[in-house]
Amino acid sequence: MSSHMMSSMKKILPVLLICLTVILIGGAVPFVQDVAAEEAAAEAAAAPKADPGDTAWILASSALVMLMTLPGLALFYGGLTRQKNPLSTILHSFICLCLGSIAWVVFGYSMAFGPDVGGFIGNLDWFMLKGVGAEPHSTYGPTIPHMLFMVFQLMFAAITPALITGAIAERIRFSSMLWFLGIWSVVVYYPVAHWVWGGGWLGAMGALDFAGGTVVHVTCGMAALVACIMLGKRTGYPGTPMPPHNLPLTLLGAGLLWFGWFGFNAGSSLGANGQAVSAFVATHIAASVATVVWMLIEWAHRGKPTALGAASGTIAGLATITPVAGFVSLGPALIVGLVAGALCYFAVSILKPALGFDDSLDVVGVHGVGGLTGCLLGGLFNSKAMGSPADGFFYGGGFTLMGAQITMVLAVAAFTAIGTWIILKIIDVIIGLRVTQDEEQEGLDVSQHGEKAYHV
Amino acid sequence: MSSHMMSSMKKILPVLLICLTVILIGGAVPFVQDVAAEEAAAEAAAAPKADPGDTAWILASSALVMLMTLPGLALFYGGLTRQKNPLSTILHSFICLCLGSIAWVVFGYSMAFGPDVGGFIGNLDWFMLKGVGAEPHSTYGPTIPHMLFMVFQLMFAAITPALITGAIAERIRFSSMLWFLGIWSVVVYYPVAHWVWGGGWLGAMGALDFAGGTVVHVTCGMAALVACIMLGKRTGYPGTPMPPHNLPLTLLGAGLLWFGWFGFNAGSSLGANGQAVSAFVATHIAASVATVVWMLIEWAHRGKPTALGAASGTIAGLATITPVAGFVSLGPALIVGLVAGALCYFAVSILKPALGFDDSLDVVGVHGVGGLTGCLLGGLFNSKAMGSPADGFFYGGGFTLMGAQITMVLAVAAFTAIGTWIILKIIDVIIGLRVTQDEEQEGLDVSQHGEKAYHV
Amino acid sequence: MSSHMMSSMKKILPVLLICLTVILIGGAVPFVQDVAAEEAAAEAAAAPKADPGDTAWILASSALVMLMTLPGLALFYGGLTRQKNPLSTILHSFICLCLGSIAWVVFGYSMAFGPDVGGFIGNLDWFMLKGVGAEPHSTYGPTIPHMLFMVFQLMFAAITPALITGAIAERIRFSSMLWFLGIWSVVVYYPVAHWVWGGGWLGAMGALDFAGGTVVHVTCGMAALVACIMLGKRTGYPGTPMPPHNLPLTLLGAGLLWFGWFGFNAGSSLGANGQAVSAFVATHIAASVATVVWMLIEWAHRGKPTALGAASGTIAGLATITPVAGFVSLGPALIVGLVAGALCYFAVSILKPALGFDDSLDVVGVHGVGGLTGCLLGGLFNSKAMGSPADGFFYGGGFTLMGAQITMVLAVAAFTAIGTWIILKIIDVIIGLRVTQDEEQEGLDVSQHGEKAYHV
Amino acid sequence: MKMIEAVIKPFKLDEVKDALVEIGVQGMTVSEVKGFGRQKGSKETYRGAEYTTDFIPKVKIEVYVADNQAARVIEAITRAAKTGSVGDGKIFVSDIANVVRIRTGEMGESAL
Amino acid sequence: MKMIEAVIKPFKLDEVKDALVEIGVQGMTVSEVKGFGRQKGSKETYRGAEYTTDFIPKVKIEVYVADNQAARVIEAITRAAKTGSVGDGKIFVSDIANVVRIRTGEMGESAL
Amino acid sequence: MKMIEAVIKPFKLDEVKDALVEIGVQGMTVSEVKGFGRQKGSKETYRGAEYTTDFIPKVKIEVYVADNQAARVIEAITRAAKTGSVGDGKIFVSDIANVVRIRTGEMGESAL
Ligand SMILES: Nc1ncnc2c1ncn2[C@@H]1O[C@H](COP(=O)(O)OP(=O)(O)O)[C@@H](O)[C@H]1O
Ligand SMILES: Nc1ncnc2c1ncn2[C@@H]1O[C@H](COP(=O)(O)OP(=O)(O)O)[C@@H](O)[C@H]1O
Ligand SMILES: Nc1ncnc2c1ncn2[C@@H]1O[C@H](COP(=O)(O)OP(=O)(O)O)[C@@H](O)[C@H]1O
Repeated sequence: MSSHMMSSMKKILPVLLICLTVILIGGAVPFVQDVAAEEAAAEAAAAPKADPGDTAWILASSALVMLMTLPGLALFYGGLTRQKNPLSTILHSFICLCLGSIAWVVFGYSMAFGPDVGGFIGNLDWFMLKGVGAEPHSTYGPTIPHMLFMVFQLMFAAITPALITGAIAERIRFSSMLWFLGIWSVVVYYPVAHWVWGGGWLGAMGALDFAGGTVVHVTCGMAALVACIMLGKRTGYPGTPMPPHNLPLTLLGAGLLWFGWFGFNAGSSLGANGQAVSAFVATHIAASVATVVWMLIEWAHRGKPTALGAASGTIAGLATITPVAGFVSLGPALIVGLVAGALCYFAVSILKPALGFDDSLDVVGVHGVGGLTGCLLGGLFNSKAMGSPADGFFYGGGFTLMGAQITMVLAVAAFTAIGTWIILKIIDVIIGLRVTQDEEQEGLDVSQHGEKAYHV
Repeated sequence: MSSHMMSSMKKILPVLLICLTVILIGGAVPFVQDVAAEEAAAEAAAAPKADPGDTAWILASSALVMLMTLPGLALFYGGLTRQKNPLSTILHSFICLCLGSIAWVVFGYSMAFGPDVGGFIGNLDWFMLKGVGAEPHSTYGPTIPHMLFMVFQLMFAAITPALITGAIAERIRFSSMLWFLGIWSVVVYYPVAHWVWGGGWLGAMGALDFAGGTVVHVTCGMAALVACIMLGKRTGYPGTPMPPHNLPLTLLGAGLLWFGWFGFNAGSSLGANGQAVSAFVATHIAASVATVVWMLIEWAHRGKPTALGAASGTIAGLATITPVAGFVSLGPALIVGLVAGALCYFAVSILKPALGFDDSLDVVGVHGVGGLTGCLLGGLFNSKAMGSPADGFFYGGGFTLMGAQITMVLAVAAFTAIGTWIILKIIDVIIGLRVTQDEEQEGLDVSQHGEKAYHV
Repeated sequence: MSSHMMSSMKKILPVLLICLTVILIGGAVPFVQDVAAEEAAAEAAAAPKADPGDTAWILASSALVMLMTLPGLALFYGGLTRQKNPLSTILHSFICLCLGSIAWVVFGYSMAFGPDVGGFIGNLDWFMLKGVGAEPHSTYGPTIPHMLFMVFQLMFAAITPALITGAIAERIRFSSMLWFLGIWSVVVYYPVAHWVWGGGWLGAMGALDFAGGTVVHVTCGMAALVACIMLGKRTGYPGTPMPPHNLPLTLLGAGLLWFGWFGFNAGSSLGANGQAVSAFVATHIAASVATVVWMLIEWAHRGKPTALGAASGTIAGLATITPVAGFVSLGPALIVGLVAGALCYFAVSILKPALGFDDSLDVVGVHGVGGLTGCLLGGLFNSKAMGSPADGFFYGGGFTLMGAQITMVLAVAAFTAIGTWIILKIIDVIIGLRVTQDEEQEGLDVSQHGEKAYHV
Repeated sequence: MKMIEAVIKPFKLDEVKDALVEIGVQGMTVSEVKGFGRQKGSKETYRGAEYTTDFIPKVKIEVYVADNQAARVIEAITRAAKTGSVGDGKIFVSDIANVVRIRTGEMGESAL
Repeated sequence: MKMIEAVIKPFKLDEVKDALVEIGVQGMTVSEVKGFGRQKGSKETYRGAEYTTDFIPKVKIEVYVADNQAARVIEAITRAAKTGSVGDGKIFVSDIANVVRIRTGEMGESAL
Repeated sequence: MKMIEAVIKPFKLDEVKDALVEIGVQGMTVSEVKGFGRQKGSKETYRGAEYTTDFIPKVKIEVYVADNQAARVIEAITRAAKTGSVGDGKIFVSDIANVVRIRTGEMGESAL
C-alpha cells in the first residue's frame, strides 16, 4: 500500500496543503470574526433591521439553490452517463459545491462583491467575511442580513462550475477536474460576477442579468465548449451508442432542478415581494412552454416524443428565463419559453452532431445557448413596469439596453473562452487532463474512485 | 424518415397549432400585460400591501406543490409500473404539469376564479392574467399578491389530471392522454374549482373544501374510475403478476409527496398564520396514523407489513385530511387518519379485486375514496374554533354542514363521471384510446417514446 | 391463510391495541381540544401575536426536517444495504417517523417540554396538546405559534430513533424494532430532551446544545453502539464483502439530508433572524469542509477519493456542527468541519474494524462521534457575540461552559447506554431481537415484508 | 440424457413453463439473454442520437430430460413459444453424459 | 474434455469457488439464472395482490476441465454446494470437442 | 452441427458480432456472465472496507453453426476478441444433436 500511498500523497498533497491553509487561516481569525460580529451586533441595533418575511424567503431560496447542485444536478447528470460512470459524475457536482463554498467564504465573496477595484474585481477587505454580518447591506438586499445575501450568492458560485462538469464527464481525470474548476472559479467566475453584479463595468454600463443568464449560464456554456473540445471525444463517440443508464434518475434531477430554480430566480429579487412572485410565475411558465415545445418539435422531427427531450426542454426554458425572470410579464415569458425550446433543441440535436464536438451531457446546447438567448431577449422584453431598471426595445427602450446586453454576452463569452483555454492548457501540460484509455474503458467509478454504483 | 415525419406531423399538428396560438396570443398581449402591470404598480401604492411573511410561506408552498407533481407523483407512479413503462408514466405527470400550467395562465385561472357567471363558471375577464398583479385580491388571500394566489392554485390545477394518469398507465396512447386530460381540465376541473372555491354555487351553499378533497381528489378519483373501465384492463391482468419494478423510487415519491403536501394543505390558509400551523399538524398526524393503520391491518390480514402498504397508507391519510386540514383539531385529525387507513385499505385490496376493474396504480381507492371520506368527515368534525366557517355535527352544527358536504361530493362525482365519459367516448371514436397489443407487450417506453429507462 | 393470520394477529395485537387506544383517546378529547382551541383563540387576541416571517421560516424548517427522515435518511440507509434489504431499511425510518409523530402529540411533547417535574421530566398537563395553540409560548419561540414549536420539535423526536436503525439494519426483526424504538423514545429521548431543552437539569446547569448534538446525535450514537453489539454481527461479517447495492440512492439521501439540515439547524433559532442566517452559513461550511477533508484523507490513506467517503464526510460535518451552529462564527465553523471529517473518518474506517462491532451503516462513527465532538468544541468556540448564552474557552469563558458540556455528554451517553441496554434485554427475553439465519439469508425484504425492491 | 436449450420471446416464458409442467417436466433453468438474428430491434433516440440495438431481449430455457422425453419436450416448447412472427427463437438439442442431484448425490436420470 | 455445469444456491457461490480452486481449477464462468423445480418460491404481496414466483434465483457455474479432473470437480461442487434442503441444485456433465484460449490461440487442454 | 461458446471481454462484443456477421453467421445469443480466472479484478473500497472481487464481468456468446463453418467462426472470434492481455477469454466447442426453428418447425442446419 505504501507505494500507492506515496504516489497518491504526491497527487493530492497540493490540494491538501491549500485546504489546510484555508482552514488554519479560518482558525486564526475567529477573533477577528468575533470583533466583526460584535460590531455587527452593535450597528445592527442602529442600522435598518432586516425584514423577517424577506429573510425567511431568502433562507428558503438559498436552501433551494443548494438542492439544485446536490442532489439535483448531480443526479440529472449521473443518470445520463453510462453505468460505469455515475458516481464520478455525481462526485464532480458534489465536490464543486464543497470547494466552491469554502473558497467563497474565505475570499471569493470579497473578490466578487467586495469594494470595487477599477470596475474589474473586488478587493479583499471582506476576506473571511470580515464585516459581513446580520445587518443588511444597502445595495445587496436592504431588507435581509448581508450574511444571507452572501450565502445566497455562494450557491450560485458553487453551481456554475458544477454545470461545466457535464461537458467533461466520463473521461476527465478527477484531480485535473479539481484544479480546473478551482482555478476557473477564481480566474473566470469571480471577475464576471463582479462585472455584472458586484459593482463592475458591465453593471455600470447598464447591462442587466436578473439571476445569472450571463454570470452563470453563458460562462458555464462557453467553458464547457472549450473544455470538451480540448479534452477530446470519449473513446467510441459518436460511433458506439452511449445511452443514459438510468433516466428515472435524470428525471428526478430535472424535477429537483425545476423546484430549486424557484429559489434561484424568485430568490433573486432578494425579498418576498411582488417581483419575486412575477419571477416565480415567469420561471414556471417558461419552463412549461419550453418542455412542451421541445417535445412537440422532437415528435415532429423524430417521430416520437421522449421523456429525456421533455426534461431537456425544461432545463432549456429555465436557463433561458433566468436573466429576465424578474423583468418580464407573462406574454414575454411565454415567448422566452417558445424560443428556448426551439433553439436549444436545434443546438443539441442538430448543431452539435454537425459540429461534432463531444459535449457529453449537453451543457453548451442547453445552458450556453439558453443563457445567451435569454440575455438578448431581455433587450427586447424587459419592462420597467415589471421591475426592470430599463425598458427593452418593445417597451420603448430603443436599442440602448439591447446594446448593453450584446456587449455583456460577447465580453463574457470571450473572456470565459480565453480564461478556460489558458487554465486547461497549463493543467494539461503539468498533470494532463484525461484518464488513460484503459481507465476510461473500465469506467471512472472503478478506476478513479474504486467504487461501483450498483451491486446486485 | 420523411414518411413517419408526415404521419407524426399529422398526429401532432393540432397540438402544435393550439400550442403556437397560445404562445402567439402571449406574444400579442405583452402590452396589455404591461398596462395591467403598470395599473398594478399604481394601485399597489394605495391598496393594502401584501405581507412579506405570508408571501414567503405561499411562495414556498407553491414550490412545494409543484414538487408533488414532478418528481413526487411522477416517481411514485413510475416505480409502481413494470420496467417497460416507467418513462411513459413519469412523462404523463410531467406533461400534465406543463400543459396544465400554460392553459391555466392563459384562460384557466379566469374560468375557475374569474368574475362569476351564474355560479357555474368564471368569465374571461382575466384572460392572460389581465389585471392579476402584485396587489392582493380582497377574497383570494388579502395579505398576498393576487398573482401568488393564482400560481398557488395553478399547481392544484396541474396535479389533478396528473393524478388521473395512474389509472390509465401502461396502456393508454400518449396522444390520447394529452387530448383527454387537456379537455378534461377545461370541461371538468375549471367548473368544479369554480363551484367550490371561485364563487360558484357549491361554495355559496356553504360546502367546505379546505384544500381540495373534492376539487382535487374526488374529481381525479371519479375520472380515474370511469377512465380505467372505459380503457379496459392491461393485457394479462389480473392473471399475470405485475409487481412494481422499483419500490425505492415509489417510496422516494411518497416521501416527496408528504413533504409537498405541507405546502398543499398548510399553504391553503394563504398565510403564515395559526391556521397554517394547525393544518400542518393535522396533515402530518393524519398521514402518520393512516400509515400505521394500513400497515397493521395488512399485517393482520396478510401476515406481513409491507413498505408499499405503508406508503399507500400515507397517501390515503394525506388525501383524506386535505378537505379538513385547516378546520379540525388534533383529535379529529387522529380519527381521520384511522378511517383513511382502514377504508382505503379495504377499497384497494378487497373492493377493487372484487369489482375487477384495473385501476393500475390505485387512484380510485386511495384518492377517490380518501377525498370523499374526508369531505364527509368534515361534516362531523369541522369546528369554528379551528377556523372553519361552519361547525360540523359534533360541534353543534347539526346537519346543515353535513348536508352541504354530501351535496358537494355527489354533485361533483356525478358531474365528473359524466364529463369524463363523454370526453373519452369522443376521443375513442376519433383517435382511439389504447396502444396496440404489440406496443403494450413491448412496453410504452419503447413503443411510444423510443426510450428505455435503464441501460446496463 | 387463517393459520398465519392467527399467528400474526398474535404478533401484532399489542401494537394494534396500543394504537387504537391512542386513536380513541384522540377521538375522546376533540371537545377538550376544542375548548383549548377556543381559549387559544381568546388569549391570542391579547397575547403577543406571532410574526408571520418567523412563522413562515419555521413552517418551512419543520417540513425540511421531516424530509430528512423520509425520504432523506431512509434512502441514505436504503442504498447502503445489500439488494435484499433496502425496503426493510427504508421502512424502519418510515415507521419511526409515523409512530414517533403520534406518540409525540399524544404525550411525548408534554413529557419533554411540558411543566417540569424535578428537572428530570415534563408532566402530562399538555397531554393531547391541551393548551398548546396558536399563541406563542414565552420561552419556546416567543414570535411563533406554540403549536409550531411543538411540530418542529416533533420532527427531531421522530428522526432520532430512525437514525438508530442504521446500526441494526439487515438483521433485526421488524416487530422487535418497533418495540425497541417505541419504548426507547419514551424512556430515553423524552427525558434527555427535557434535561437539555425542556427546563431540565442540564439546561439549568448551563449546558448548551443548539440543535441537538447531544439530544439527537449522542443519544442515537450510544444507542446504536449498544444495540449493534447486543444484536450481534450480520452473518458473514466482516469476512464476506457487503458493498452498498445502490450508491446513487445513498448520494440522493445525503443531498436531501444536507438540504433538510438547513431547517434542522437554521430553524433552531426559531425565527428568520440573524442567528438563523449564521447557523445556516456555519452548517453549510462545516458540511463542505468535512466532505473535502474526509475525501482527502481517504485519498491519501487508501489511494482513491470515493463518493461514499465524501457523503460520509458531509453527514459527519452536519452532525458535528449541529450543537454549535447558531453559536459560532465562520472561523470555528471551518475548524469544526476539519475536525469532524478527520475524527469521523478515523472512527469509521479504523476504529470500528479494530473494535470489531458491526454497526451496519455507521451510526456510531458518524453521528455519535460527530455529535459528541461538536458539543465539546462548543465549550471552546461558542461566543456570546454570535448569540450563544455563554462564551467558550477561546472567547474568555474559561472552563465553565466546557465543564457543563462535558457533564452533558457524559451524563446523556451513560443514561442512554443503560436505558438502551435494559430495553433490549427485556425485548430479547420476551420476543427475541434477530430474524432467523434463513430469513437473514433470504433478506429482510422478502422474509419480513413479502416484497422485493426491484423486479426486472 | 439430453440437454434441450430454447431461446424464446420473454413474454412466452410462462406459457412454455406451463406446457412443460403439463407433460411432466419437473425442473428447468432460465436465464435472460440478448439475441441477434433476423428479428430487428426497435429504434431508440436520446437527444437526437438515434440508434437501433441489434440485440433483442430473449429468455433462454435449459431443460435436461431423459432421451425418451426429448421429443415431447421439443414439441411442447415449439407449440407454446410460437407466435409465427420472426424472432420466435430456436431450440438446440445435445447429449449430456451425466447428471448429479447435489442434495442427495443421486446420479443419472433419477437425479432429474 | 468435459463441461461441468452446476446450478446452485446463490449464497453458496463463494464456498464452491474456494472448493474448486483448492483442487486446482483455474477458471470458471458464472451467471445468474432463475430455477424452476421442487423448491417453492416465497410469497410476495403488493397492495393485496399476492403471488408466489415459481422461479427462484440460482447461480449457474460452468467449468471446463480435462476428463480426468471431472470426477474431482463434481465431488468438490457437491460437497461445497450441499445444504441438504430442497433446491440445492444439479450438476450436468457433457463432453466438449475443443477449447481455444483467445489470448494465445492455444487449443485443447492446455488452453484451460 | 456445433455449438461454439465464447467468453470474451464485454467491450469486444460489437467487434466480434461484426466479424461473425461478415463471415455469414446469421444469429447468436449473448448473455452477461462473471468470469473467474487468471485475470484479477480491481479493488473497491467502501468506508474503509477494501475488497477485490475475483469475478470479472464478461460476455458469453453462443453461436450454433454447421460443422463446416465451425473453423471459420472460431478464427473470426479469436481475431476479433483478442487484445493480447490476460482475460481475453476462451472459446468452447461442442457437438449438438439437433436444432429447431420455433417459428417454422424446421429442423437441422436449415433451422440456423
Ligand atoms: N445460429 C444461432 N446461434 C445461436 N443463437 C441463435 C442463432 N440463430 C438464432 N439464434 C437465437 O434465436 C433468436 C431468434 O432468431 P431470429 O433469427 O431472430 O428469428 P427466428 O428464430 O424466427 O428465425 C435470436 O435472437 C438468437 O437469440
Ligand atoms: N430437469 C432440469 N433441467 C434443468 N434444470 C433443472 C432441472 N431440474 C432442476 N433444475 C435446476 O435445479 C434447481 C434445483 O432443483 P430442485 O428440484 O428445486 O431441488 P433439488 O435439486 O434439491 O431437487 C432448479 O431450481 C433448477 O434451476
Ligand atoms: N476452465 C474454465 N472453465 C470455464 N470458464 C473459464 C475457464 N477458464 C477460463 N474461463 C473463462 O475465461 C475467462 C478468461 O480467462 P482468464 O484465465 O482470466 O484469462 P485468459 O483466458 O487470457 O487465460 C474467465 O474470466 C472465465 O470466464
